[in-house]
Amino acid sequence: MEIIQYLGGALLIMGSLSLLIASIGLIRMPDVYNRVQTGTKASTLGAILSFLGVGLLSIENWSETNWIGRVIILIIFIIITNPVSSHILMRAAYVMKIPFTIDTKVDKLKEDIENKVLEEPKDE
Amino acid sequence: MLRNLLISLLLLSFVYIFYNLYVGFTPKTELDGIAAHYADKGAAEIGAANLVTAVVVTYRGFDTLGEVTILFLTASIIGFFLKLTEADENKVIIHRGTSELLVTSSNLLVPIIILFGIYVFMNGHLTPGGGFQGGAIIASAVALAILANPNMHINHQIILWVESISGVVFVLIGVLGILLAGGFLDNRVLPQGQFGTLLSAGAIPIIYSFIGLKVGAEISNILEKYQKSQKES
Amino acid sequence: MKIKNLSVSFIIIMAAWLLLNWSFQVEIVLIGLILSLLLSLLFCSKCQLFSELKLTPKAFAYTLIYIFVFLIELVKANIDVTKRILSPNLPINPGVVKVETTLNSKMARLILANSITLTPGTFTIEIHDNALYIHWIDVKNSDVTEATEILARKFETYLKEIYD
Amino acid sequence: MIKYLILIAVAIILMSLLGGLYRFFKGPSLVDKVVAFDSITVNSLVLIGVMALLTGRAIYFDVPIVYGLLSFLGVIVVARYIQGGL
Repeated sequence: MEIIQYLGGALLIMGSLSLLIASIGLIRMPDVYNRVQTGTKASTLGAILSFLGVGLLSIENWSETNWIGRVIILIIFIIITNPVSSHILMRAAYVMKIPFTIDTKVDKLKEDIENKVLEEPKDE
Repeated sequence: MLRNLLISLLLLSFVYIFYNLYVGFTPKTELDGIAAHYADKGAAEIGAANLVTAVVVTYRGFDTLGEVTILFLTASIIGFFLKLTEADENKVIIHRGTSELLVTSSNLLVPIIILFGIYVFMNGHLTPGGGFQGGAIIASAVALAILANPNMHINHQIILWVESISGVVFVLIGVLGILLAGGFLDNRVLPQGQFGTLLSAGAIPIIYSFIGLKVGAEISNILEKYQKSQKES
Repeated sequence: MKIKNLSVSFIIIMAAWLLLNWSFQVEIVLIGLILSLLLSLLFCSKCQLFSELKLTPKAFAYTLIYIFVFLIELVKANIDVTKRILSPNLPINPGVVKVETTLNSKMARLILANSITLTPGTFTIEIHDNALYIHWIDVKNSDVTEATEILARKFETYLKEIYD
Repeated sequence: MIKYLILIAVAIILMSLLGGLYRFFKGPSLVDKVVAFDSITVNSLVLIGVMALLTGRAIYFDVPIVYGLLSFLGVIVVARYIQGGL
């Protein structure tokens, strides 16, 4: 039981470090697209690890409560929703024509819109 | 200049008010009168683990009926003022195609979100939450479905039926309370059951479920009307 | 086909109910059965989500392998992004590349796009027919087939086995 | 010992909340602010989970589920708004 407790604590610390890295990335990255990248990726893993840690730490009062099921539901929910919401956000940023950083090498999406493979996304 | 001065004056007066509140604050150390009665005897009389639910549904159940009615009135008034005509029904929203990912994930998530809403209002007597919160969660599932597919057709009849039936059942259970137990909306029309399980606290889970369905249907109704008023051309 | 959609969604909703309650008392299981039946009839009578899902033991084994591969990629994603964020000169080389997928099932494409979003420095911006437009934090190759090989192949092979 | 680990984790999460707040106030475009808001939400979800652990009450775990759901909806609504639909 002791080992599980320490494992849970370690997972919690790792998760919170991931969250910290996500926010550092949020501060340092040069344009919106890279910020969304770092923000969602690290914060998704951070949330998953932290909730796993919380679930393991709560095994101590296992008998009286029902932690672990809700922890699993929460993790699955985060895995499904987080990428989708940031995808929608990134699409919105692209429609608003927020410029890429100057380091950006290729933009196939723009090329395809120019070549009429894809119709221009327009705002009404 | 004058504007900045006014803003800082406003902020200063806020600071003054909150400072006075903070200084004059004396914490209540003991409950008075009726609150003490609820806190001491509530769990034994009602059998609900969540005391707030006991107060909202039983002791002050009549108020809850009023709140639900007010929500119904709000939905009706919104419907009245949006002035939807028959022609609005067939209009189509022209919009940039929704992302395929959002459509798929909303198909996957909507039933699960509604299930969670049902879970919240069925466990209203055990956990934080209850009818109003569960109803709002159900309505948020409807909102997600509308966002994923703006031209979606919502079955108006189902919403109306759910709303009316749950309203009628809510009042009927209240009247049963007068006939079988102590008074209007008394929860002891059903056996109390074992403390802390899903089917306990008499009629509270049933009453709260119908409140939740009613609230969910009402807010969905508002959403549906807004969706129709969005349609252009 | 309809039966398959209904039963899979029934199982998913029932599993969610049991996980939320985390108890197997008779009344909870009974209420869960009724609720899942109602909800799956209400919402999945016309849905096409699981039409292409294979229900063979092989597909099940591949699902487990997929979850394993995905978790490894998720951890690798984080180590990679962490290195980039913490190094002083911020070594990024971003760009938008195009990837073509051969998957047809909507559900499989959702899983593919979400997996790509969560793995090393890649992010689905737009999905249109068979083309996924991906923002890549470190563009190694902007050619369509090469990029597909690098980014999508590792997930696609498993998803092909699970979804037809 | 475990208690200290949890407190350290809380301190780190609070620091990352500060990072999100910086981007929220600075962020040149609207999308930056929404991203920062999303990150703040995830941080507070974890904080609520840790709070539930510290107080030892499993019923608080319903709160992060609802909050996560609402933030998902909120981000989609804002994205739809800024791209001009709905």
